[in-house]
Amino acid sequence: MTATPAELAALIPDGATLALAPDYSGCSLATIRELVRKGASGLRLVGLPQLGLQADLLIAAGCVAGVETAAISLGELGLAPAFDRAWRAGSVTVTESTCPAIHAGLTAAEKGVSHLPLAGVIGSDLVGLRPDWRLGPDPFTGEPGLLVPAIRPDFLLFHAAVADRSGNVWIGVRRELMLAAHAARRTLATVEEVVAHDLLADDLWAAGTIPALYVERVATAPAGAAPVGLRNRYGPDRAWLAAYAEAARDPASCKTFIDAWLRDG
Amino acid sequence: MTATPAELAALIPDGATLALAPDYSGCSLATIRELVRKGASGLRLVGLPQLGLQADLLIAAGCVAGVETAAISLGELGLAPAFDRAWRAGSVTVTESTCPAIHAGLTAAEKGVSHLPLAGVIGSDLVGLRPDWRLGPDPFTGEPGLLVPAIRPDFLLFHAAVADRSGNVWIGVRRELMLAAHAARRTLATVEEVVAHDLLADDLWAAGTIPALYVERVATAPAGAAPVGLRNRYGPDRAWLAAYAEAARDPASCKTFIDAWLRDG
Amino acid sequence: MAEPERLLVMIGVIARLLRGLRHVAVGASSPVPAAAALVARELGRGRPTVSILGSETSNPFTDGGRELFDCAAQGRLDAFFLSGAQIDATGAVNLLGLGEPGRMRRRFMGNFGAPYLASLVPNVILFRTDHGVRTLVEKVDFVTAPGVEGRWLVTDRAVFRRQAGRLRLVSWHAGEMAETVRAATGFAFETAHDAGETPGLEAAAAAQLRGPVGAVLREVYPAFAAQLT
Amino acid sequence: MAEPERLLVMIGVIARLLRGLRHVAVGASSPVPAAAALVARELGRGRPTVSILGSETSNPFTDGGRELFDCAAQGRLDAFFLSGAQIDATGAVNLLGLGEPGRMRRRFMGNFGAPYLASLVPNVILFRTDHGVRTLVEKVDFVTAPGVEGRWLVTDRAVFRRQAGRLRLVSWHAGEMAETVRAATGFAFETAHDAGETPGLEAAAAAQLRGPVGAVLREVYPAFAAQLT
Repeated sequence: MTATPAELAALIPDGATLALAPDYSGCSLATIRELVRKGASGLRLVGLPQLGLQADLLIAAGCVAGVETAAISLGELGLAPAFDRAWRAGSVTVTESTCPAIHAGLTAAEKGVSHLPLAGVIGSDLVGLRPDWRLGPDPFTGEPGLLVPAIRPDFLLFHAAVADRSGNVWIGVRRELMLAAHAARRTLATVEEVVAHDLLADDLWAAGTIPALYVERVATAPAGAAPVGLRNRYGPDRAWLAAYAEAARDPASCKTFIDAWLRDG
Repeated sequence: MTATPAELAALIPDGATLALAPDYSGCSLATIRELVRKGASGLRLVGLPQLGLQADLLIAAGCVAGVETAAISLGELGLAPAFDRAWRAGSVTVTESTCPAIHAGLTAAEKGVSHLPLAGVIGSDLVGLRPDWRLGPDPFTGEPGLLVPAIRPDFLLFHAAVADRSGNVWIGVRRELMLAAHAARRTLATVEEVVAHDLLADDLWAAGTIPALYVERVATAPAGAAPVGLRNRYGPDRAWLAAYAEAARDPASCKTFIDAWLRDG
Repeated sequence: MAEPERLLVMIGVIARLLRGLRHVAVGASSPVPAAAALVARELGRGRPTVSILGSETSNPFTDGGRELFDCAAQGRLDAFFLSGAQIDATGAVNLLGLGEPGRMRRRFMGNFGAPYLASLVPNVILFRTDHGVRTLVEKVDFVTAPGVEGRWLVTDRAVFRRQAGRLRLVSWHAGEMAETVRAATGFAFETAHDAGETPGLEAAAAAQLRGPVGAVLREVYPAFAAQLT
Repeated sequence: MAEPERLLVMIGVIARLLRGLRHVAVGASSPVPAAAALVARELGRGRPTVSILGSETSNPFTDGGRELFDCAAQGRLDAFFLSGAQIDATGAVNLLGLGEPGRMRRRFMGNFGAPYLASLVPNVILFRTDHGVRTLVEKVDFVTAPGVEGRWLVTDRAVFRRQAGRLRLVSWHAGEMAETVRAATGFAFETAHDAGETPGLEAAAAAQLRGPVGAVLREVYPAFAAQLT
């Protein structure tokens, strides 16, 4: 039943739109590594609602054509260095957004509608950066209203603690992954372990489970979220992250660092 | 910390809009009984997305002015008899809806927007019964589009298996209650038991928990969902339900039945 | 409800219509479609996935009542089933009531999700286990959901499919003829040029009903399961 | 970041602004507001409820990343905190970058949820722990979120509040004067007629920081917690 991270990566074609979780929500670094290995290119990343290490690694390796996100960073370690360089060079396009606009776009896709109205945001210069958003009077209140289009990623890729043999994946309270799995055309997940019991058979587990209905492939990848860590399982590898943040500032040392990362995994 | 069902009922003023779960999703019959006892009147019920025994009892007791719902019935036992009589007499107004329109209206309230676009439905005569819905070209696709207004109930009332001492309430996979708790101004719940551990401390529980943030009062009511039953805890009392379905056809025997129900509880 | 043999024929017809689909959902109070979907799943070695609303063990949804509807809008639901207090010659169904909309003389349970699912699910199969002139009418009093081209209607007497705007008789079950079906139907219909008797339930399907499918049915529809065996 | 004593003054100011509120959320990388909110909660005997994003133990949300934003739109979030690469005389903040929008010369992390929360949360408190002429400017290059009347700005030197369209100096911390604040600020401002020195952290609040609040801070912001004590 379960696949390998390399098999997941092989399913993602060049040019695909790929939704990725922020560093705190379940990152399949194991599959990101395989995307870099296979020389993926032209990917368009969507942050849920922001992007972190996964995006910076893919950008450093030249796999990315564009990002749509509310933010991109290495968290406490500051700016995402490879992204920052690519942004300055103009080699990666940035569709600027804000967290609730991404949630609304995914919700529109989840519900099969073209758009969703979004509260707030009017008054921000962000609206001027988004010609695909619509401003106009709200048909019910007459007040100024903002409509944001559906976001339907080709793929959602994430890492979680457990799946079962039927391909149901437990995400607990990381419910942005549920929303994204509903919105995305295809969902790929790596997990720490595959358990023998049916996750849908007990409501305690089922309440935090993405049904197999939405999940195309599951791969087993112990420590698959390292070095960013996985909630309740293992923390971030702070030394690795600091070393990356430093090395990635320079193209040559960034390449050396990533080559070593590919070799080690 | 916890209250009694009578205290919950006392919080609901006459004329309030009250969202109620269908029979399979967690019904606080214990509080419904107190609403009948206190002589509640003018209530406007919203089905999540349909109504069952709770609504029929309130209607039988003269507590209800109107309902908005996708359906109202006693399930396998057929039409809701008191509702049917009130509908024929014109003493209860009915705002006809369909399940996804109610979910969409609640989602609009959850997100603080005036409306949500809704897929499908165009072509049904239902649209003609809802002057508050808007038909017009979808601003993104140009296709015919339907917009439904937000539904923001004054109260959500439900019954669940467990709460903790902080007022967090576990609902498992009955996530329509989560949506309704977000959408409603105030949420009241009865539970089988209050547990000592913090439901938010463990992701296994937290994934199916409505945070206390949304819950105004919790009352302990063992067997509080009888006679319709509570998922994984106890089944419906089929004999009681069949007796009610029979008795409620006639106003006099309906009154006798309900009087007995009030006496017994 | 109809004789058990007629129900078995209906189950066979519907199971064949579901072959090759990925995901089929069955609404509440739909034992015949539930049985057919489970038979199709067993004969298809787990395909289609079958979601039975109201079942605690055969319901894979974890996002509340809205999930079935969202799932349909996402294109992840290939088939659903609708009955109706009235079904008309165009394949439209009426779940709401009798009389003029807004001033009905009789009201049934309500429209449920039918107005939505009927337009978003590619294969909506209509069914009635009590084929008669009061339920199968020329025109429904209220259009809960309009008919669409290609839509199937499976009853305890016959199978229809909409072509050129109207339901057309495709086959009649053992014991019926085109004429007996016509006499029991409230709308006029044409008969397909290749119409004939409905094939009976295949032996493999019958075995599933006696075996694993029966076990699931006994959980969700105990009375119906008992009736079949 | 500023001297510990200055951070304590900021915590005291913000904790006082939060008194009597029901629900306060703190974004990621906001240790000073987190400390202030927790102090306010302890002194208010559990009120306000405090949600700290990024904390696994002080985060009550169970509906994913969207819940904070939905919660704000529902009117269930009374206060939130924003910093900004630039904050201007009108109380507008810029989280995005420097230079002309669409052709920026420098980009920071992004707008996060600020464009939305700033317009939906009634009390958005601006903060900077490095008050200076490059961060406090006459006009932001990019309006992540516009300023609104009554908005507070709390820095490591002073407290401002917007009135009549511009931030006005309300108080300066011990060791500052109106003139030293003016010299360190990139926009011109008026001084409130009753302006004076910012009150220090109350003893009760300091005790909370040494006690239960410190324990929570050590989980979420270990480096910051160590700095305070």
